[in-house]
Amino acid sequence: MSAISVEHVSIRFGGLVALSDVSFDVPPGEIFALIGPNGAGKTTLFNVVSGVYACTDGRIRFNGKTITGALPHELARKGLTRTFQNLQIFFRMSAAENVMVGRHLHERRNPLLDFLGLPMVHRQNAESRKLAEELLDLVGLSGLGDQPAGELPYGVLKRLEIARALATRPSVIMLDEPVAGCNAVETAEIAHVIRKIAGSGMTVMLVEHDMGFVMTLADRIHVLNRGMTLAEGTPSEIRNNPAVIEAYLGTAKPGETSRAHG
Amino acid sequence: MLTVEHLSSRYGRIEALHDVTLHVAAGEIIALVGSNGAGKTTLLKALSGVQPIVAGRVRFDGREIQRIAAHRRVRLGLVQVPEGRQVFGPLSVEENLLVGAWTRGRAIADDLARIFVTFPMLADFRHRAAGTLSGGQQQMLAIGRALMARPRLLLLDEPSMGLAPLLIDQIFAIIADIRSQGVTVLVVEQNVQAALAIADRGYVLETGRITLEGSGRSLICDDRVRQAYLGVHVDA
Amino acid sequence: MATALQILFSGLTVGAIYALVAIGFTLVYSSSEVVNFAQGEFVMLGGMISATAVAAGLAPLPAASLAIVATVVTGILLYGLAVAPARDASPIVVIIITIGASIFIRGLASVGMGKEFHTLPPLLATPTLDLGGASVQTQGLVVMAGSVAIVLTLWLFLRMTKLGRGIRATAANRLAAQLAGINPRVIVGLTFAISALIGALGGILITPITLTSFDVGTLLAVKGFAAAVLGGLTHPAGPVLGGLMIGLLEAVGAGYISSQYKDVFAFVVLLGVLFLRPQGILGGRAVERV
Amino acid sequence: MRRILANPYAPAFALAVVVVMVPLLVPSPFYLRLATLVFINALVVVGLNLLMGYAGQISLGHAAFFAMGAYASAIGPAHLGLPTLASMLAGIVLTGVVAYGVGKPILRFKGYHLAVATLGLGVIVSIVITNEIAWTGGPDGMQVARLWIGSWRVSGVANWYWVAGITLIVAMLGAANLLSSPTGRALRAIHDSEVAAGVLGIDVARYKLLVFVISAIYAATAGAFLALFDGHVTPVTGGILRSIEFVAMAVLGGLGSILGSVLGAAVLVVLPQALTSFHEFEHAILGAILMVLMIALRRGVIPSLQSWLLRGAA
Amino acid sequence: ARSEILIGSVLSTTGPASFLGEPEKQTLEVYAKRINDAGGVNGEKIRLIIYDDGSDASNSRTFATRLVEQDQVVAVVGGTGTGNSLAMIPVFEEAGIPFVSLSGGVDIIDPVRKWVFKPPHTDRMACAKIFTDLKQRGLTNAAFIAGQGGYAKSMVTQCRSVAGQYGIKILAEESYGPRDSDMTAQLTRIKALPGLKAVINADIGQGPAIVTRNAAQINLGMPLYQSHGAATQGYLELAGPAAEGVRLPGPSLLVAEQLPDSDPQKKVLLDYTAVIEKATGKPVGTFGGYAHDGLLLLVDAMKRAGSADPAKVRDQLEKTKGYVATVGIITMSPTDHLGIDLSAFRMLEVKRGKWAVVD
Ligand SMILES: Nc1ncnc2c1ncn2[C@@H]1O[C@H](COP(=O)(O)OP(=O)(O)OP(=O)(O)O)[C@@H](O)[C@H]1O
Ligand SMILES: Nc1ncnc2c1ncn2[C@@H]1O[C@H](COP(=O)(O)OP(=O)(O)OP(=O)(O)O)[C@@H](O)[C@H]1O
Ligand SMILES: [Mg+2]
Ligand SMILES: [Mg+2]
Repeated sequence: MSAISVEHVSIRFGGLVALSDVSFDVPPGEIFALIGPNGAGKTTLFNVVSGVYACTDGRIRFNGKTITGALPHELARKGLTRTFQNLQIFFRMSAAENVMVGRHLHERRNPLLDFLGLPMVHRQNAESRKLAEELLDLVGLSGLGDQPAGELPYGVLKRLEIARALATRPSVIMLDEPVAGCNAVETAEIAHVIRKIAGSGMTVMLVEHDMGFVMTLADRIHVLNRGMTLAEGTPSEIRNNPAVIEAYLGTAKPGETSRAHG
Repeated sequence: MLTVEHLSSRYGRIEALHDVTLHVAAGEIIALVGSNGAGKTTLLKALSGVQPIVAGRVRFDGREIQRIAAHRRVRLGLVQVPEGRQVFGPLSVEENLLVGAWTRGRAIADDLARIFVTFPMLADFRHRAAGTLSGGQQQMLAIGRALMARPRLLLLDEPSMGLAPLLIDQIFAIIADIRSQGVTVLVVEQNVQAALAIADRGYVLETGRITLEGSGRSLICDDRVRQAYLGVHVDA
Repeated sequence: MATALQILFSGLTVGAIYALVAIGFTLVYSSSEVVNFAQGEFVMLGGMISATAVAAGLAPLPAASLAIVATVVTGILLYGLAVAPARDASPIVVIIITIGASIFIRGLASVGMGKEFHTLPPLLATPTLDLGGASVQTQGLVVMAGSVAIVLTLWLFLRMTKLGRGIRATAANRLAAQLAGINPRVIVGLTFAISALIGALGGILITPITLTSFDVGTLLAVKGFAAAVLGGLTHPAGPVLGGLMIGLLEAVGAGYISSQYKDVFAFVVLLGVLFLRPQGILGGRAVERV
Repeated sequence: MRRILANPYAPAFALAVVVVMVPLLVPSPFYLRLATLVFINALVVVGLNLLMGYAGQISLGHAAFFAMGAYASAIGPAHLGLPTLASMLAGIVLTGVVAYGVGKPILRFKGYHLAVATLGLGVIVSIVITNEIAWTGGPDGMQVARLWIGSWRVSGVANWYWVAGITLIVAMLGAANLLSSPTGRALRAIHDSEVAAGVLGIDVARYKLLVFVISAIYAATAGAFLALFDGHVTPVTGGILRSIEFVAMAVLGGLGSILGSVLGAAVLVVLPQALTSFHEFEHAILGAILMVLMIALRRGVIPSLQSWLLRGAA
Repeated sequence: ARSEILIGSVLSTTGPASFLGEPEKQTLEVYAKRINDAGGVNGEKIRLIIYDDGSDASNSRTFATRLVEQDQVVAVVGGTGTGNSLAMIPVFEEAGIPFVSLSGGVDIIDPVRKWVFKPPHTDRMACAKIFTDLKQRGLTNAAFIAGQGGYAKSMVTQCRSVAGQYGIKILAEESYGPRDSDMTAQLTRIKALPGLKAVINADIGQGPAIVTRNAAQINLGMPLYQSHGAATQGYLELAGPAAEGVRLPGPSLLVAEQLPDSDPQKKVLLDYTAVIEKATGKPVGTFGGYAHDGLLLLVDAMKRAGSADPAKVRDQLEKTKGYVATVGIITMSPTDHLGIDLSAFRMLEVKRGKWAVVD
């Protein structure tokens, strides 16, 4: 059974058809990349799958169950979460607190007990905090836990979002341009993190324009163009697909101009 | 054209730039590289005037500008493409571009047409609200908007971020092109290889300090740069 | 039939008054995302200064001009001395500053011009007109015409002129506006001045109907604010539509349902409308993407 | 220094010290009455701050809840023959229920729309109070029976001083507890990004409703106290101006600062008393002070002072 | 002995009731000065401490406490709105301080409270006066249009409760909000009622003027009555020619000059008018008159008591007999802390822009 299946999904904004009849399946544990020119509809697809937008047509299934129209928090409860291309950081909180919010679903939360400030709440806070630090370590942000998130640079915030999403312990994580604004070294670090989480059985969907990154990481790639599917295949198939080269990659070989990779 | 001497800047208690000194000659392309949090954005913001500086001097065309308000620096020809695009969401694409030409007179129709030729996607969407554009489309708009001001020194903060590979090539081509039209460029890039390749000179910024400078070519070959920014493993 | 018509006119008259107050809100909002609660005091100053000047023997026209100039100066001072120094404060803080300003202005007005009610002569010589069996105050028609004219001018200004674009750009993203060479202080200060002008003009036009005193501003501001938000803060015609709707609903409520609960009726209906169009009746779709 | 400032319970302890000290330093019933009014207003503002400062949802209608608590305490004994204590508690619960019912639809609104919707709520409640004269006495208000808790007759300034003071301390402790808990983190997350909160599993609508109800309960409790303390209640209790005053207190003290809420209430309760000697200039000066304070301490008194102190300490 | 007699006052000089509170304050200040210039009371000067409650009853209570506890006044005159007075009463009762209220509500002196007195007409008296006039003119079907303030609501309630006694039927009670600027919708609705003979407007402030204008605008076609709340020069100016023919129950104060010389009040009224017009440049009105009466009643009682001792002053207040005030001639008793009757009101009509006595 597929972790995610997108079936004939379409969405319109006023007159603009942002997605038209897109279908694909993501098997569990796979790293599945979505690429395509700017404005192709990648983020929109993420928005539809994660419940931020409701699609005009089509159906989405998650582990076989239809989730079309479900709200983001319901999906999160089922094990699906994401990061954002336009950062959605909790700027008034520290980095660690951002990650702790990701633990929400796994915390015992009863407003009354919280109000009373029982010792168990404090114990749980300490535990969440510890887990948050571990996740910050994982994405390479050790020691930044107490920093107010509003004061962190852009690249750090991208990783913080990943740590925060991981804190929900998802079975599917969707990363929208996780290495935008990162140099080659930082990109490699993040690639390492993603490989690690995929290795633990998590399904990863990602959108990224860094072809070096995508080609080395993805198991399969789905290419969108103007809201429609252009191609799907393994990295080597995609790399050599003339339509993809024409619409997206350009003549230069990926990796050369876009980003150097050892 | 631009000289920066002993510049320091801070956010509250944290000093983000220490004693930064650099210069940009007219007609050059300068690349500024560094890791996340090195202070690249802070430096560009200090140059464009939206980030206060605590010490140091900034000279543009020989004139000290560190006390001049940000909006007046634009009139001098110092124009920044900010990090994170910062388009005017509710305004249409075309209006965004027109606002870019705020400091100029009426003869801007040609410039507008040129932007639309460079970025045909923007032409298609000229009447859409900029806030609804995709990330990459907004990035094009932000660059186009800055060009509308006819900069003499263009400060670019990660112009290739979020752009498709085809467009990244195009952006670097555009940078080379506008330089050939006499515009000086200071570009911050994480795409270090490409940036240094077109740059005349480059600076490396680490935790708020300039640690290295040199010609673009020499920096690409520098072991420290290769190891820290290009991810090339170098045996010591 | 005549009754319905009479109620319609009543609603339109009142609605036009709300609209006139509401327009001032949108302008400052459109440049700074701040709702200036001192807008009601601009309306008060327009009416009170004119009335006081007329009582002191000035002819109506010079009195009105004096009021307009004084109010615009107040608007500029409000921006320069209270809003601009708060620079990077969040909108809610600026709102509280404008509330402080409104208490301040009202306090000074009560000392300087007294606490009595005043009125002004209507603009036209015939105070009422018979229309289809109902009678309307000609001043009500003047107010309606005035608010439509102001809105049209404002709309053209914001959409069609470079300055108008600059105002909207500053509201959308102050930082980017600066980077485009716009001086946000001048822009926002300008909108304060223009909205003070609109407020004063409004105050002068409505005083023959509503009468005026030092404390008319508060409730007018509340109704005007509601009208502006319901109509759509981002659309220049929003306040007029919002104002007219509130006025009409109140009149229908008072004329047909219960005069005690007319405001409740108006509010409930309008909240219902908001549910259907959460961005305000005329407001554009919110453009907020992730 | 930093540790003290960062401790979430510091404000409640600070207040506890003040509550104990005031009667020793200024035993006059007038000052105690002022202090009691500060506590009562602060109770509303602490709740409002949870809603506005932490969850980022504005309300221009909290006086409506304040008035509901007040009038419930008055109407129960006067018209329904209920004991005062029972009707006060029933009133608080009822207000919570009303907040739940009203909040469910209107919390879908954001920003200024929410402001207008809550403003409408305030207008509606004050119109009902003004017009249902048979129940509420109309604009002139109604007498409120005394509160009996067992055989203790809670009346007079001295009693109410302690009741309001201790309740406020408890309310502040509760707020502090809430904030350093999953619930509090969820609220603060909603403030910064609803969509991010959503994809992390937070039921945004539910938490907004929760904090709305909590803040309404705070307000209703305070309203009941005011009515029982004064022995007389009028519709001004629920007016829009009162709602705006609460917001001003919260912003002045500092959104997102519990201690700020108390301070904001204190400033706006005490200042008018201090300004009476300016006679007719009283209001102009009040407005000027409000402006100057907000300009100088633009994040609110407490947060501004805090960052200033921290900077000094560093 | 103290060198000053401290008299406290809490008035609504801002907020919705400022229309009443402001003239009250001016009158108190002018008269305190006059009394002191004339040598004070029992050889001591009086000093007024006036607070503005912003028309909020909880504030009134705070200031009442302040007057008693901090300022230690010996007597209080004030309380603009009925709610404000009611909120303060327990403070003064408990402290044993005589309180002369300036509010209209009958609840203030009914039931009689030991320390509380009040000179103003009650609204019930105004109702009685209007209804008597209606009955005489044979206009027994009337409708109310009223504001939503305390004054208006209380008047309507009182009128409703006594209407039956005068054989008046109230066909409708319409209302309008505090700052409403057009009441034609309500008036149109009233006008359409079959058999309606008269409309009564109960309110203070700008409302009566607007109702009067709107009534003329839609050609109401039946007599319009205002309450004593509109008995001011300001009303005549704001309503303009539309006020022609409007009737209201007013104090003799407004028509002092038209009174026969034999009228016992005439001198007091003319004096008051002259003093206020000279000091403030503004015409006199009903509410300022209340403040005049309240302060002078207190002073009179102090003089008779020969002291400012609160208990003695209270006893003398209760013994006030035949005191000539602007509201009428006051005679208090242990069972009556109001002391005036219906004769204190006169039915006035607006004729050629001026008040004229009807009866
Ligand atoms: N809320 C919206 N309202 C209107 N148009 C929208 C909205 N969201 C997306 N669009 C439009 O849909 C199209 C697809 O946008 P999307 O953000 O999905 O692109 P993308 O593939 O993620 O591009 P990029 O690589 O530049 O991020 C664009 O043309 C965009 O303008
Ligand atoms: N608003 C802020 N408040 C406090 N500190 C800040 C703020 N913005 C940036 N900083 C700090 O200043 C330093 C430099 O940040 P800057 O954004 O200039 O880095 P950068 O080199 O542009 O990084 P990136 O590549 O991630 O964009 C960082 O340590 C960051 O934490
Ligand atoms: Mg995208
Ligand atoms: Mg940066």
